[in-house]
Amino acid sequence: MKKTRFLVALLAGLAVSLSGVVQSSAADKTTLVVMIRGLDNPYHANYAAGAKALGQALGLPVDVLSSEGNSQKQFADLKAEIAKTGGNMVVNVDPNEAPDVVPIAKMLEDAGVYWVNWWNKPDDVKLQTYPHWVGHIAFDAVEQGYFNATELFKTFKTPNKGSIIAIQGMLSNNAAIGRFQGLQKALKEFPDVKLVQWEAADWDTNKAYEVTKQLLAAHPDVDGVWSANDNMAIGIVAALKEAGLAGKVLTCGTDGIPDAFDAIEAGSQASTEFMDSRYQAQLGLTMALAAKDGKLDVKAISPEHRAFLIAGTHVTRDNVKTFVAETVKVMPTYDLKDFYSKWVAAIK
Amino acid sequence: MEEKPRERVTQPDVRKAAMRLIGRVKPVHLTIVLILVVGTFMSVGNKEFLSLYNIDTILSFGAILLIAALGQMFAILIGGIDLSVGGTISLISVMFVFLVHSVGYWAYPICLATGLVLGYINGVILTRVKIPSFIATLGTGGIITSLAYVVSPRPISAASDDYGYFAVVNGSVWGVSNVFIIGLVTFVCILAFLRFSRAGRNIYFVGSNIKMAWMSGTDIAETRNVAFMLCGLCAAMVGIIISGVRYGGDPVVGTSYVLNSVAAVVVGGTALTGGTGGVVSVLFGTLFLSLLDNGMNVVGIDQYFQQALLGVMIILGVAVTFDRTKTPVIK
Amino acid sequence: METTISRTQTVVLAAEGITRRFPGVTALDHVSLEIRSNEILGLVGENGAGKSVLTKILIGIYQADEGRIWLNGNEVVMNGTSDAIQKGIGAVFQEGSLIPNLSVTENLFLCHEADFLQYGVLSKRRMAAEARRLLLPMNIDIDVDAPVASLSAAAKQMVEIARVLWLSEKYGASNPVVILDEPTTVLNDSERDTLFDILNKLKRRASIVFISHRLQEVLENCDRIVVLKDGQNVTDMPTAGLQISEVEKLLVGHDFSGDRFRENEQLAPNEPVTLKIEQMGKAGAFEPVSFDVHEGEIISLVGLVGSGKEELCRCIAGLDQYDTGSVTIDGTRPRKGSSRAAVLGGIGHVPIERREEGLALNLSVADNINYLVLDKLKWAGLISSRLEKEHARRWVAECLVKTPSIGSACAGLSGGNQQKVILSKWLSSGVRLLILDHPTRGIDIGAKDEVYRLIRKFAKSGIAMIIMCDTLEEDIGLANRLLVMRERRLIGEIDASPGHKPSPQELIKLVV
Amino acid sequence: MRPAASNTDAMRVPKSMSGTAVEVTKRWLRRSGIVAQLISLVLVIAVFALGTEGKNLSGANIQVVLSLAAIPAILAAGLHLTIVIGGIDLSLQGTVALCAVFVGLLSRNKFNGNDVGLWVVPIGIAIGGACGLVTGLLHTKLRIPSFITTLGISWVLYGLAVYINRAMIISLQDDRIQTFINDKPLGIANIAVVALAIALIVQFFEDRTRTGRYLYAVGGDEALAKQLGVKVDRVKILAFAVAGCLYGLGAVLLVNRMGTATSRAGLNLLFPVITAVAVGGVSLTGGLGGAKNALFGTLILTVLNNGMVLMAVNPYAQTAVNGVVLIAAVALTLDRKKLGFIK
Repeated sequence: MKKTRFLVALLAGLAVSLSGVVQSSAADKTTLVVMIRGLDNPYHANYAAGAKALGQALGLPVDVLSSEGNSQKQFADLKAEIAKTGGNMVVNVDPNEAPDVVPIAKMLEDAGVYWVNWWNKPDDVKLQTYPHWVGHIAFDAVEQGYFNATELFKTFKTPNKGSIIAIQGMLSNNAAIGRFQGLQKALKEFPDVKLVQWEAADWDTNKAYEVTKQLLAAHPDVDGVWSANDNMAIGIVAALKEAGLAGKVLTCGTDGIPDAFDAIEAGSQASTEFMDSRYQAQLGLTMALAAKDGKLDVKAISPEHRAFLIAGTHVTRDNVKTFVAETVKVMPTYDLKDFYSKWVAAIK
Repeated sequence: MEEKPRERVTQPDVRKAAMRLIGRVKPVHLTIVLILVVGTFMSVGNKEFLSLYNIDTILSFGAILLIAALGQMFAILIGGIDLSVGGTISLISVMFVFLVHSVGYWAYPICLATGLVLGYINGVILTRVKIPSFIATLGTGGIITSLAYVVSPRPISAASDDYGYFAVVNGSVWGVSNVFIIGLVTFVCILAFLRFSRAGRNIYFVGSNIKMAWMSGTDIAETRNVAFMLCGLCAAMVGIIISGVRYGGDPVVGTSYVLNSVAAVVVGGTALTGGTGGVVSVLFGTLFLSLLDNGMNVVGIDQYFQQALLGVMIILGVAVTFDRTKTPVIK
Repeated sequence: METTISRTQTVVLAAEGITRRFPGVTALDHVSLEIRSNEILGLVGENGAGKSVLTKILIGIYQADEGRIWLNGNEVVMNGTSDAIQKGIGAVFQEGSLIPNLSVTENLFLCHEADFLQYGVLSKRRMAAEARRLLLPMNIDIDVDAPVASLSAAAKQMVEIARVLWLSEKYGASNPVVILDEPTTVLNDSERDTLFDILNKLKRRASIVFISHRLQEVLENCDRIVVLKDGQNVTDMPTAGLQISEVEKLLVGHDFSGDRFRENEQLAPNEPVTLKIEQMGKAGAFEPVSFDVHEGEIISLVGLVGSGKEELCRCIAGLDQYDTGSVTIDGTRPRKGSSRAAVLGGIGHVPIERREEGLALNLSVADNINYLVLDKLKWAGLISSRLEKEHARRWVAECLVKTPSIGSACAGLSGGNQQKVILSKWLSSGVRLLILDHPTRGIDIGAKDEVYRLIRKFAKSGIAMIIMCDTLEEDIGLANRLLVMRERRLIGEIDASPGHKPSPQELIKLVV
Repeated sequence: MRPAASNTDAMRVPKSMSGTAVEVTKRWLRRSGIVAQLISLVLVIAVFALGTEGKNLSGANIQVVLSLAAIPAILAAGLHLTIVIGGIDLSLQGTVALCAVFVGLLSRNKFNGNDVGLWVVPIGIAIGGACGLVTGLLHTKLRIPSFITTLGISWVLYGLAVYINRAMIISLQDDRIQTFINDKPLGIANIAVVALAIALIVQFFEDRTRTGRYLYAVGGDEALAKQLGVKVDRVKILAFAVAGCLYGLGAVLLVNRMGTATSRAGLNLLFPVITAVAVGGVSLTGGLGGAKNALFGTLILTVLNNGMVLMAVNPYAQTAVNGVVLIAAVALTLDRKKLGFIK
């Protein structure tokens, strides 16, 4: 009996509080939203920095959402954001994994929110089905793997001749797969370079360190260690240093985190490709904002410009100093008038 | 000499009266109070928190956690724990996408059956090999996760031709999303199972006093196997729903559900020692976590701070709702 | 009962007017006890007479509701075991107080390691040496570094005695008091002899309170005997020249009233045999036995702890495996060693450990009562709340269970009402044979009478019963037949039909 | 009075004292509780020696295994304490993350002017210890089960670490500790020596100090220990605090080994460490197994994973192998007869 009474009281309380709800009064200013995968690495943190800078310039509020690698949280947080702003927002998403894109697309379509997507997208999902999906953009991962591999091969005692080991990212990740394809393309081009063994280190510095250490014990005479990103390169450099190979055997990376630039300068890393997530955030948000303000007619964009690859910046020992001073340390003013200034290819 | 005994008698009486009053308050009531407090705070912070859109969001995402937590509840009710739900969810989520492509609607029963089998294996390791469930499921969790990678080492997306099969999960009836309905139906079924069936009652008795249940002729091994099978079944449902919502599977998607499901069960006031608590407690525990998760975003609490706050709220929640009278030694 | 106190002996510990009540029961009612220096005092009484409670009060686990304790002439309050031991009083309980995963040495010195510390480090060597020194007079071969879990029951007891002595020695008690709670039940004959050797030696520097059921050994080894009955003092006298029969008379009491056990309700059993035991035996537990239990018959198994009667009952109930012979219930033979098969065959078991084995304490009275009959309370294949409530209410009324509501948790009920819940559970399930293991243990007089009434009532309805009781008079009063077990053998069968009841004195001679 | 037939008996030396050296060794081995682990370790090494054609026994590889096992061994030496008292500690990831971030920010780095030099070691340990202390206090004083207390605490600490860290990769510019870690004055890397020393110290603490023995008393029978006068709460808090200290040390070493600090430092360490502790034979019910077991468990798993890398086993099958080994190891070593109903 008591329980029943309690539940009735509870329901009544809920009903009262529900009746007090005022229907969504939309925020008057458009909120700029970036959804990223985590807050604990510089690449993603730069997304936030870029978005905040843009928000300041335009006088618009910025919200940074982080999924912590959890797809359900990603959806839930985005929905919460839609609720919060009443749908008056534009979104720049770095989806957790490719399959997350469809529900996000549906959710934002229903809410009438213009948005831009980065990196991951199921192949057979067409943007044309979703009028509010302004663009899908990615860096060219195959090219990244290829470029870094060729730079690494150059550093061998006999350039382009020798053996390497490779440390992959998370096997389940598109960027990791693309970069590894790039490596294989390079290996085909330079038949004198042998890949003796590869392991996956899940983008994790510590794991890369451990795996490299073990591989170096098995193959002490390699000429280079190919790495799929800079985070792992840090671990690889530490392992090489321990083996007394720092500066003799080099590694490479992608992303362009500060430590990678230091390593390139110090001569323990051959190259990296800088992907400016500040630019990513600003480009995506500006495109979505333009669509929302009617300045960009989404329907009129050609398919090649709805889904496309852009180029990153190659960083090697030759340009690292100036690049860091001019681009990394200061927030550059990006050319946001032409959305397609870095366009290299369409995504099929 | 005269006074002493009286002191000794009266003091416990006052305490007893107080205890009786406290005794009437069940853990679940305290959880509800917590929910009301958090809900009020959130809706003051942003009135959109109680908009229909957001309530639908909370309910449909809460429903997924609810199903996972209900499964975990079975393992906890019999005094064990299931750390393999993450692996099962991941495996089913990738399996389901493949199966839908090749066998259509048959994917649903096959996946659910797989969940049952995986749960049964956990049960057998506990009851026949006699390894504590914590270790057993930690081990099988690793093995099942590997299986998920064998099925697909990377997230896979369903072909758009197959989208029709996902409507079971993704559609809505009169504006109420199917996920929420599935959650509700599961909730009711499990409520009914525990309330109206012999096997359901056995789970409580085995959790409450396994020796007594055994001496009363209960098939202990069968009861525990059933509990783990239902846990596996719920995990399989979560896997299917996640695949459905995302139109694709992912071999790591389940990881976050392992500890979250335990947290949802415990915050509802269920002790890890087993035999207490039930579906209603789990419902409110899940609601509490879902409200927090959603509310912190709606109110706009700094993303950098949300994780820490969630941890604080879990400890607070358990501190308030945990029924210490039933467990003299707290481990 | 005044006795002369020899001049060399002084009173070490005295308890005066100790009263202790538990919900529904007065366990001790103005009990007094004197322990003198250099003596072995036998404390005797049947189960539930209050020996254990008195012991626990003396060492501070319980506090008395009334009464005072004097130590060497000064009034003291015992605040827990560690306080008591510092005052020189320690007890060794049957259930033991050694931590199983720690070694003998560690258990001996637990919480009192200061002597063996050197710069904060324990000297294992010195600890082991000291442990060996302490155990040497105990005359047993124990590896002091072995974990206690690996020791025999006898060895564990020795370790505990050694610990109590060492501690009292350490705290400077000139004449420590060691209370031994039924130490001999777990010992074999030679171990028992050794124990008494040691106790007799110990007497030179300590007082020993020896609690036992076995009058023979009490009379042989104790200097003085105190008999408790139903929480009251009965006697206090020297053992010299005392005959067992005198003590037996004291033990079973004078107020032996004929109809305490509702004997006038006892009926002759029906002809059909409900339970047939044929040559059932279990190595190390009991020799092969055979007997029948008829419909509506109450059989009482009589014997000391260790006589094999508990094991026999466990085997019948399917809780243990037996080696030879068979159990037949109503013509069928349940698979042996399966409690499930036994229950399905119609064998019920009311355990002695109510809270640990009999009830799901955090579940409600209704849940517990209905547990075995849930399948019958279904409507359209589902357990019906209405039928459940009806059934529980009916049985709560039938068995006079006093509970705030049928939805209250069993943990909150008194022992008597908990027992009635367990009885309701079995009786409502259509059980054919009910094994009652000390059904009135720890419950008050009123509840006892209720339990007797239920037993009679259901015997009348044709349920066969095997009982083991706290007191012989209870055994005699309730049973149609008594089966006496001694040293793992069934040694006799005594008719106890109304009008032919044997006297407890006759019976106790067979038992001990 | 019985005749004192036992006078001569009393003088005889107990059997347990006698015996040849072989018997003594046998007894010691049996009691040490690591025989099964020793055998498993040898077995795993042997299997991979066959599988990798002896590559895993090369000097270089042994060096690698030892130095890789070091940090997990230190963490396991901490975590197993909380299991010995019958609880569990899930706060490892959070504590390591927070300590790592503090260590990074307090060492000489690019982001701020801090430089506490080698003081970073005690400071890191102290921060870890403080986290453990809070955990222990919450667990004992608020009477919340350790499972959920430490889970909540882990989220709080990890959240704080992320909050403070703000996604920086803090590069250390002081490589004294790093150099020390990798130096091999004793033939093996110092980090392995440190881990061995820690394991020995913790084992010594468990065996030879009062508090150490109380840990086992609490794990064996908490209620009884309390009754006998053990200050149970204090012992439990201490276990969590010491565990925290060791996580702190682990974080210091993790950060310095890599030369960079981030809040990701403790990622994916918790369950492998629990697995190692369980494989080593520390019973999750409490009261059994010590630091040496944790050490052996870690070694077995490290050798196992190293062997699989050398054999180029599919990385994702490695999780499965760990799972199988966990179940098999516990199935073989757990004495289930004594436990009654297993939960």
